Order: sequence, then C-alpha cells, then structure tokens
Amino acid sequence: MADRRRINGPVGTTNPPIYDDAPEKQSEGVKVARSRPANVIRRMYLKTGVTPSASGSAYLEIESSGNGGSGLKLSCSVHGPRALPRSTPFSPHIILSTHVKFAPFATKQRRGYIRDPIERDLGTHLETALRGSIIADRWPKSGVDIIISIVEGEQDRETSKAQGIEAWDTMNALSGCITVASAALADAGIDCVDTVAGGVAALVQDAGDDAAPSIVVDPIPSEHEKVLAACCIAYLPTRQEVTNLWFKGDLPASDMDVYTQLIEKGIQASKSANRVLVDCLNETVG
Amino acid sequence: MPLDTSAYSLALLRVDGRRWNELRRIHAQIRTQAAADGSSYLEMGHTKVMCVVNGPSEPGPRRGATSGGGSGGGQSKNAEVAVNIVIAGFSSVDRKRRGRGDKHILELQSTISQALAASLHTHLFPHSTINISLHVLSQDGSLLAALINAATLACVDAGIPMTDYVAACTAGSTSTYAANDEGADPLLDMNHQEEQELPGLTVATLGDSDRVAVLVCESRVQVSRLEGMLAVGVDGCKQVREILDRVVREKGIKMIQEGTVERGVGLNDMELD
Amino acid sequence: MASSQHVLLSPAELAYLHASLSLTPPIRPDGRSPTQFRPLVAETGILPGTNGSARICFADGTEAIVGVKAEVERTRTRHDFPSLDESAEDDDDLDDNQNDVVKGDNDWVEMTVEIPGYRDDDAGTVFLSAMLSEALLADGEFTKRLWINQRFHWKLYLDILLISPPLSYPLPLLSLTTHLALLAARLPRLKSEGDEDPLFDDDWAAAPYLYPRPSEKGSKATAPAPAARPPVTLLVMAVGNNIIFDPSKEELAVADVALAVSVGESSSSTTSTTSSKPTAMDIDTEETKGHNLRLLSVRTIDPPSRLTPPGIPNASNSAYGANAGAKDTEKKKQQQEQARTAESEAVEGVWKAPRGGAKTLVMATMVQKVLEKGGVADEVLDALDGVDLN
Amino acid sequence: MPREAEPSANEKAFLLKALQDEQIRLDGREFDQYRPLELTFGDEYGVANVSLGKTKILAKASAEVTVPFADRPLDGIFTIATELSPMAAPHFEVNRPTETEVLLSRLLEKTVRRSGALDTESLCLVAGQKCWSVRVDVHVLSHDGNLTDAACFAVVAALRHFRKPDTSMENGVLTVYTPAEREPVPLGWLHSPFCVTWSFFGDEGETALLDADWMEEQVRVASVTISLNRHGEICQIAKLGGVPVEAVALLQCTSVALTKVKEFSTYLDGKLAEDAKRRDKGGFMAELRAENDRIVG
Repeated sequence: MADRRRINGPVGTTNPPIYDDAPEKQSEGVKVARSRPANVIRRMYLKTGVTPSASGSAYLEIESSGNGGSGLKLSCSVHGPRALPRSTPFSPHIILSTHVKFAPFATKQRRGYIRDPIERDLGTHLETALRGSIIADRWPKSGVDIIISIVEGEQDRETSKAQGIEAWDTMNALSGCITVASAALADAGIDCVDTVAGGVAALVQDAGDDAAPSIVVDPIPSEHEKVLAACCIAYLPTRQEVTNLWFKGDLPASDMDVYTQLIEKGIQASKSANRVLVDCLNETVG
Repeated sequence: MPLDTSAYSLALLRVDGRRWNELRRIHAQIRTQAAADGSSYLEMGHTKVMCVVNGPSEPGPRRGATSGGGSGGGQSKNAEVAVNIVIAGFSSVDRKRRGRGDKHILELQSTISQALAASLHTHLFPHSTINISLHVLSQDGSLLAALINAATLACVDAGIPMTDYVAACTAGSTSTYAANDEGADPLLDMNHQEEQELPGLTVATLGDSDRVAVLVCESRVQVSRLEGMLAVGVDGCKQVREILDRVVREKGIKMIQEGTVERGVGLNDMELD
Repeated sequence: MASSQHVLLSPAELAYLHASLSLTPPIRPDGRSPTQFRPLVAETGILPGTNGSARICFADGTEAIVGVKAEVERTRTRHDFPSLDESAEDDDDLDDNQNDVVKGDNDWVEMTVEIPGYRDDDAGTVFLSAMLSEALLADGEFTKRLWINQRFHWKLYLDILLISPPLSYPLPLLSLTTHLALLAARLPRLKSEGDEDPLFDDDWAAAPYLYPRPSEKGSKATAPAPAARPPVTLLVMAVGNNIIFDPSKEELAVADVALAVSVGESSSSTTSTTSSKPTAMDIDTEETKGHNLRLLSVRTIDPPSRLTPPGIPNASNSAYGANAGAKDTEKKKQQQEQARTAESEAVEGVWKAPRGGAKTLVMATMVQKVLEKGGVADEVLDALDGVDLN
Repeated sequence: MPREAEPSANEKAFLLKALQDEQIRLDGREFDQYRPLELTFGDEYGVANVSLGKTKILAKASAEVTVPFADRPLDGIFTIATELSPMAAPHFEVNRPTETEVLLSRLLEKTVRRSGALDTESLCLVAGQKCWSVRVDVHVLSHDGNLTDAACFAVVAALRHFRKPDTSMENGVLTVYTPAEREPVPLGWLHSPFCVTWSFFGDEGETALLDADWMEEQVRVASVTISLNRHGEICQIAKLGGVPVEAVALLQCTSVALTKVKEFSTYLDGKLAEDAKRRDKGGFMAELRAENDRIVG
C-alpha cells in the first residue's frame, strides 16, 4: 500500500558509500561476550506518568549492551477506559486495542509510517498478554487503547541484517512492551489481577563449537554465536500464571527438559522485571 | 502481441483447436461445501472459480466487500448483495499479487453485485445481506464470465429466489482494431491468449431472453464489429444457461434419489427424467 | 481477531460446556476423545498451474486451498562489504565450487493468508501468517532447499486461501493444508551446472519434490530413514487440567488457555548436521525409528472465552429477589460486598469468563502431549502420510 | 460517514411518471440531448475547466521526470488521479474511495489510458532510466450527475492542451529546457476518446436517456457508458450490472453515441484552435522583435 498521506522521498535508489576500514574491524571478530551472569537481566529504567494527556503512561529504557549498540527505549500511553463508538455492538467486557509501532528511526532499517506485519504481530501478542491480566468485566461497553512507540529498538551497529538475528530482537522488544504497557495500565488505574511483566530466555550456543548450549535470560543475540531457541513469557507472579507464551526455535522433541528449563528461566526473567515494575509503581504512590 | 493468430484464416481453427462458435468445456458443480448456504465450483476451460454464498442474513460489520442493490448498507428495503473476490496469487502463469484495494477487483465486485441484485428477488429480504465470496483458483480468460456463472449457481444452491439464471460468456472478433477488413469472424468464449491479442467483450444475459445484464468491452474495436460480437455472445450465453440449468437439475435429481431432499418439498414441478 | 469472533452461546450453555469438558475424562459435545481429530477430506495436486497444491475439507465444512508457486530469482549479493566478499571468495570459487555453501534467506519465502471478509492486514490474519511462516522458517533448513546456485534461487510463494467462512479458528486447517501442499510441491529438475544461468528440465515427471520422498525406488537411501517434512501447527486447549486437541469453535469458547504448537520433522541426516551440538538428548533421537520430531514454535492464542458474556448468579440477580427491600444503606453496603465476592468467586453452574493466565504446569503438559512418543503429533503425521500425493 | 441524501419517494415517482407517461424530462430536454457543455482553458497549459449543466470538473495535466517502471523500460508513466472531495457532494470523503470514485477512475483509465490515446512510448527519455511521468488530476467541483462524460471530456481536453517542456539529448546528457528557452511541446496524441453514458428507466429499461443529472441517476435502473472516438472505434463499453436491457437497444445507443462523440470532437477541436490563436503571439521570436510595445516610462 502506497503511503499517500506523506510526501515520500524521490524514486530510485542510491547506494550508500562504503568505507574501506569498516570490514577490517569486522574481520577482527571483536565480539563482546556476555559479561552478566546467565540469570541476570540487564538494568532497566521505568517511569510512569510521562504523558500528561493520556490517562496512563510509562517509559521504559533498557541499557545498551555496551557493544556500541543502542538499548531499548519504549514509551507507552493508555487512553481510556472510554465509551465505545455508538456503532459498535454491545460488549460485556472492555475492548482492548493495542498498537505497537517502531519509530521510523528506531532500527537500522528504516520503518515506514504504516505498521508492518511484525508490528501488527507484536500488537496481537501484547493484547493476549494484557487481556489475561485486566479484569475486563468491570468495564462493559467501553474500550481502552494502548499505544506503544518503540523509540529505539536495540540493535548493534556492527551487526548486519544478514545474520538473521532480527527475529530474536523482536522477542526482547515484546517483553519490554509487556512490561511498559503493564506499568501504564496501572498508572491509568485500570483494575488488573496482577501486574504482568515480560521476560525472555534463550538457549544459546557460545563461541567455540564444542561448547554445550546454555540457557541465559534476557539474551542479546549479538553476544552469542548462535541462538537456538528463545521464549518470551508474560507472567503474573502472585497468581503464578502465564498469560502469554511465545516460543520459537528448533528443539528436538525429546528435549522436553530443555524446553521446561527455558520456560522456567523465562519466568525468572519476568519476575525480575516485575520487581522493577512494582518498585516503580510503589515509588509513584508513595 | 507476441503471437500470430493468422493461422485462423487458413484452417478456420483457433489456437486451441476450436471453431469460431464453440465454447470451451464447462464443468460445474454445486453444493461443494457443507458449511455454506450455497456453494459452487465452475471451470470454463482452464479458468477455475469457486463461489460460496452465505445469507440472506443479518448484516454484519462491513469488511471490504463491494455491495450493490441496497444502498443503505443493509438498512434498506432490499437485501444488500455483498461480493468479495479473492484472486489467488497462484492463479495466473506469472504470479501477480493484487491487493484488496485493487480497482480492477473492486470493479468486478461491483459488476457482479449489481448484475445479481437485478436478478435476485432482493425485495423479499429487507434489512439483510447476501454475502457472495468468490475465489479464483486459475485464470485462462473469460474471468468475469466465469465469476458471474459461478455466483449464479451458488445463489441457486443457496435457494435465493431469482428471476432467472444470469449466464455470461465472452465473444471476440478476429480483426484487430486497425484492420478494417469485412471478413472478420466473431469468436465465442475467448481464452487468455485470444484476450491478449484480439478485441473482445463479456456479455451476461438474463435467462433465455436477449436482454443484456452486463456488457463489458475493454479493448479497441470498430463499432461495426459490435453487432456481430454481441450476437455471438448472447447466443453463447444461452448455451451457457443450458449447461448451468443441467447442472442444477442433475444435482437436484441426485439429491432426491439419495433422499437428501424429499420430492414434493417445493420441487413439485421438477421432472425426474 | 479471528479467534475471538462472536460466539453465540448463552452463559448457561457455556457453563454446561465448561463443566462437561472439565470432567475426567472430558465429555466433548461431539463425543470425541480428548486427542481425537475431526475427520477430514484431503487431496493434493488439484491445480496443475502450481508447483504444488492441496485442498482440505474438515467435517464442519471449513475448507482451505493452498497453492505453492516458485519463480527463479537472482540472488542479491550483499552490499555490506563487497570488496571483501569478492576478493576473498573469487579465488575460492574455482576450487570450492563443489562444496560451496548452500545458504538460504527468509526473504525467499513469501506467505499470504486470505481469510474471506478480513483485510490482509487484519491483526488476526497477520498473526496466522506469522505463525505459519515462523514454523516453516524456524530451523533455517527450509530456505536451503530453494538454493539453486550462488547467483540464483527459487522464490517460493505460498498462497493460503480459506474458502469457507471462518467457522472455527482456522489455524489447524491452514497448517495441515500448507503441509500437504509443500509435500506435493515439486521444482523443475536443474539441467545446468555450477553458477551458470539455470536451465531446467521440461519434463515435469522428472521434477524432484521439494521434500524428497523417503522410500522412492532408485533413491540411494539404504534404509527408509524418516524424511524431513514440513511443519504442522496444532491447536491445543485446556479446560481445567484436561487437555483437548482440535477444539471446535464451541469448545474454544470455554477454553482456559489455547496454544498453537508447531512441530517439524527433520530427516536424520539433517539432524546430524544441524545438531552437531552435542546435546545429551540427541543420542536417543538418532536411535528412534518413529518420527524425528522437533518443537519449532509455541504461541498462546487469545482464547475467545475471555470475551464471553458472564452469567449472573441468583444471589445477585434482582429478578430472584436479590435486591428486594434493599433500602437502608447498611443493606446496600452488604449487597455491594456480596456483589464483589460474586464477581471474584466462581459460583457453581454460573459461567464466568476466565481471568488471568494459565498455570505453567498445564502449559508444559499441553506441549508434552503433542510431542511425546506416540503422541498427537506422531498420529497426525502418520495420518497425513496416508494422503495420496500425485 | 454522512450518507448520500436520497430523493424522496414523491420526487422519484414524479420523475418516473413524467418520463414514462408524458415522455418529458424534468428540465425539458430531449431524451438524447446533453446539457450545455462548456469548456474553458486556464492560463497555464493543461488546465481544462468543464461544465455540463451544474456538473463542474477541473482537470489539470502535469509532467515530471522520473524513473520508468522496471518491467516497462521503454514506456513513460501516465496516471489519471481522480479524487472526489467533500466539495463535490457531502457524502464524499477524502482518502476513502467510494464505489463511484473507483468506477469513475476505472472508466477513465480504460477509456483514455488503455485505449492508447496517449503515446506513452514518446514519453521515454532514456530507456530504463528516465522518462516523463504525465499525470492528470481530476477534481470534481460540483456533482450534478454524469460525472463520467464530463470527467472524460475534461481529461482529454487537458491532455490535448498540455505542453511538456522540450528536452534534448546530447552525448548522453539530458537537458530539460524551461519555457523561456524553448517553446514547450505537445504530447504525442493518437486519438481522442469520449464517454457517452446512457441511463435506463422502467422495469425493463425501455426508456433511455443521455446525460442524466443527479436526480435521474438516483432513479435509473441501469446505465451503460460507451467510449468511442470519432473514427468509430469503440474504446470501452461498460454496462456493469443493473436491470437487463435488450441487446438491440444497446446497439442503437452505440450508434447515437457515435454522433455525439463526433460533436464533442468538433467542439474540442474548435476550442483548442481558439485557445491556440489567443496564445499565439508569434512565439519567442516575436517577443524579441523590436516592434514589441515598449513600456514608455
């Protein structure tokens, strides 16, 4: 679909200049290996009430990997609960609508203004994760909009798209989205059964072929040789329930133990994020 | 225009071996799908279409389908005929993806919707919608005609009252627009190759009559050619109508024989022969 | 969202359905066992104009058609570091030609899902297509099949059409149809050699399958090793602790949790190359004779049950005298208290939309039931083996 | 979304009764008579202002240099953009194409573009790299029925009036000249197609009218748009559904349409010649001559 609402750039392409010294650096193979312990997530900064015009809002920042890359910066605003338009049929529950949008400049590859399939997919995941936590029947006939803009997607400057790690990055983005949306919902005063937070765990293969694959939480794909599988979990700690599970990878069916461990680690990551979330909310209240 | 059709003048046979007034093989089935109110599958040569009809039913939220008949989105005195066409990406030789906003598809949808709305007794179903969903599985010319025929069959299957069959086919002419020769022959039922090179039109008529419900011509042709093409086309529609009618009757007889439908339940006048 | 279309069931019906599905063993409305699938009709090779096609019709009348079409496309050389690429690989090219690396790219596969009445950028449609392509591309092996030579590759278009209106959540139907279409897909036999412009054999009968058959005559395979097969995505749901496969629309309406589990099967030869990582468990897989299953993806599906209308217990229903004579504020307060407990606590026989998530244990069991030896995935793959591929 | 206002039942009945029983149109025209057609050109090249009774349409042609489509390296780009804004009628919305708009733009596309009225090959500058992109924007200023015929006339008039900047190609260098350097050149034009729309009334579509106004369009049961040029070539026929009409009647409609198209053609030729005369001051050379009026200060 052509974007007719904005003035687009001229047709035709230009190749960007490529400087000779870049490959040198790459070929040295300087790769920052993971320095954190396997079960510790990166530090994050969370603040609620950043958008005065919205009923609830939150901002989340996850520190960068120290690889010259960028961290993850998300801002979420919640509008509602408000009455549905008159044409909508009766609903006994609140109707959630989630929009996840990368800012055009958030990633190395420029994103357009129209949401692409990845963004829509993230929106669906987020909706599933949040719908489990909201007490939806307290607001019949109403709707709430949750809008997340990913101001900066984490991506390393040195890694190219060719390495196929983008897919894993979306999992990290989703877990951030879940956490920030949960904070914004709390800020908006929408009743939830619990605060839901996202966590990612991955089965990674580190440099050196004979090393056994290990499970790490909050993975940064570029820090590892290969990511074999990963999962993103939205978890309600007090109820000990999972509202959204997204697993992706390639695991032999006989490896159920690894799968279970991966899920457990994901939950652990989610719990860590939840602690930050609860602290942040306490701070606002107190 | 990569191909040379001059071979026609020698043997009076077309590229696929037909004579000027021959239809391609039409194969049709109705009631192909259990979940829908009406359904059909139709082949005209290599053009293959499936149709699913749902309704008349309460109008749901409108989603992208083009509607005709009732203007007020199902709020009017007549039922709304909503048509939705999906042209599968694999249907043509070279894959070409058409978005839903494609104007050509919207035009097809609107044409079929308005052609059927005039034949269906929509006034019997006020405030309701008849949803017709068409899938194109394979294309080899005469697409609009195949779509109209399939939709008609599916509406018959759905048991929606209608005046008569809306039967459609294409007609062409062997002369190109530049050549002003008088010896040009009209052709019946064009395939994709002929559509590419020769002028042609799609006609749909109502039942046995000479009354034209749809007439679409998209190529440049001398005005003097029109009469011949139209005559052949209308004649072709009558043949198509016979074929469609046979399909419906055969299915009906089979259903009575299998005991799916009791004889006499609104089928008194059906002959079991 | 396609999974949460309106379910026209009353709270009482939902409560009844939920109760009967929570029994041990669960009683399903159509009398199936928890792991039993609905009968289906399948055929392949229905469209001669495609490289592979399949049609599946479920017993409830839902029907899907999948067509696979392949086009030769020039592989774009990466512009990242052209100087490096060329200088380093130019001399390698000459002697390395025989064992040059077969690489794939996820851009070589394009999948579109068409659900009648839904826009193709509708969240539900996007979710479905993301799920199906995710499973297909998960192991990175699939795109390697599309490699022709260093300069060219096949671009594979998968068009998935749902013909019928989406009566039940169409995921299993679409996935099974895609599976069959890919199994039936063939690519013309390559006649040219090396990196020259590809030339293909016109003889369609000689065209090899995209997924080679295991026990074809003349193949060099000594033992009927299990061949790689495209992934299948199964829909699993849980009510209480009961795990139910292939849920119908009505069953899904009372699900506590629904999962889409994608399972692939790789041939033993590819496993040994990909899993050079010495996972302890891999040793057993090499030995087994059955399907060599691999878990490719798991996704939570938002169950439509969350949007169902709740029933009202008699205690808080004014029609049953719940509010009769509630005039003083004291009583009103009490009433509110009652209402609150009614809202949060389940009353036997009164439907309440599920709230919160699912226990991890239930989720783990769901996945395990799919994957275990002789489990549902095994059964499904065996059953699909029975489909005649022409 | 505001709905299109429908005429009342009385109005409809009155119109139909007058038409069928008295053979009279509400505005007193003959059945095959157009409302007065007027064409004016703007000061710039390529601006045509057409009014057909109360229907008013402005078409503007413009050209720019772009990259041709990869699959047609030898052709220029020619687009017709139609936008029905709320200015024409309140039920039109911006950015949400109504069915009317889609059908209108398809008709223009088939009539003008697909019939090859404009020679797109002449728009190519450097094969595969540079070409002209000619674009006609159709603005409906006032909608009182029969948009198709008026819009088609406006598009053809605008394109025939349009002049694109002259270019030259020397040693692989492409130069586009400003109007001051070189007189702009007309487009490569092959034939002028015009649309004629018949509207049908009555249960069997037995009454046929030309140039229906908005009211008549609301009541009609079917319509057919026939596009022809004055050489008697059909460019397109569209009877998109509606009540079936006798095939013979359609043939008669076509032959009447041909005479109308010839009238249009003559009218447009006359107007173009008139405008050319008005503009022709002897061209650039004339301006340089010393006889020009001097501003005496």
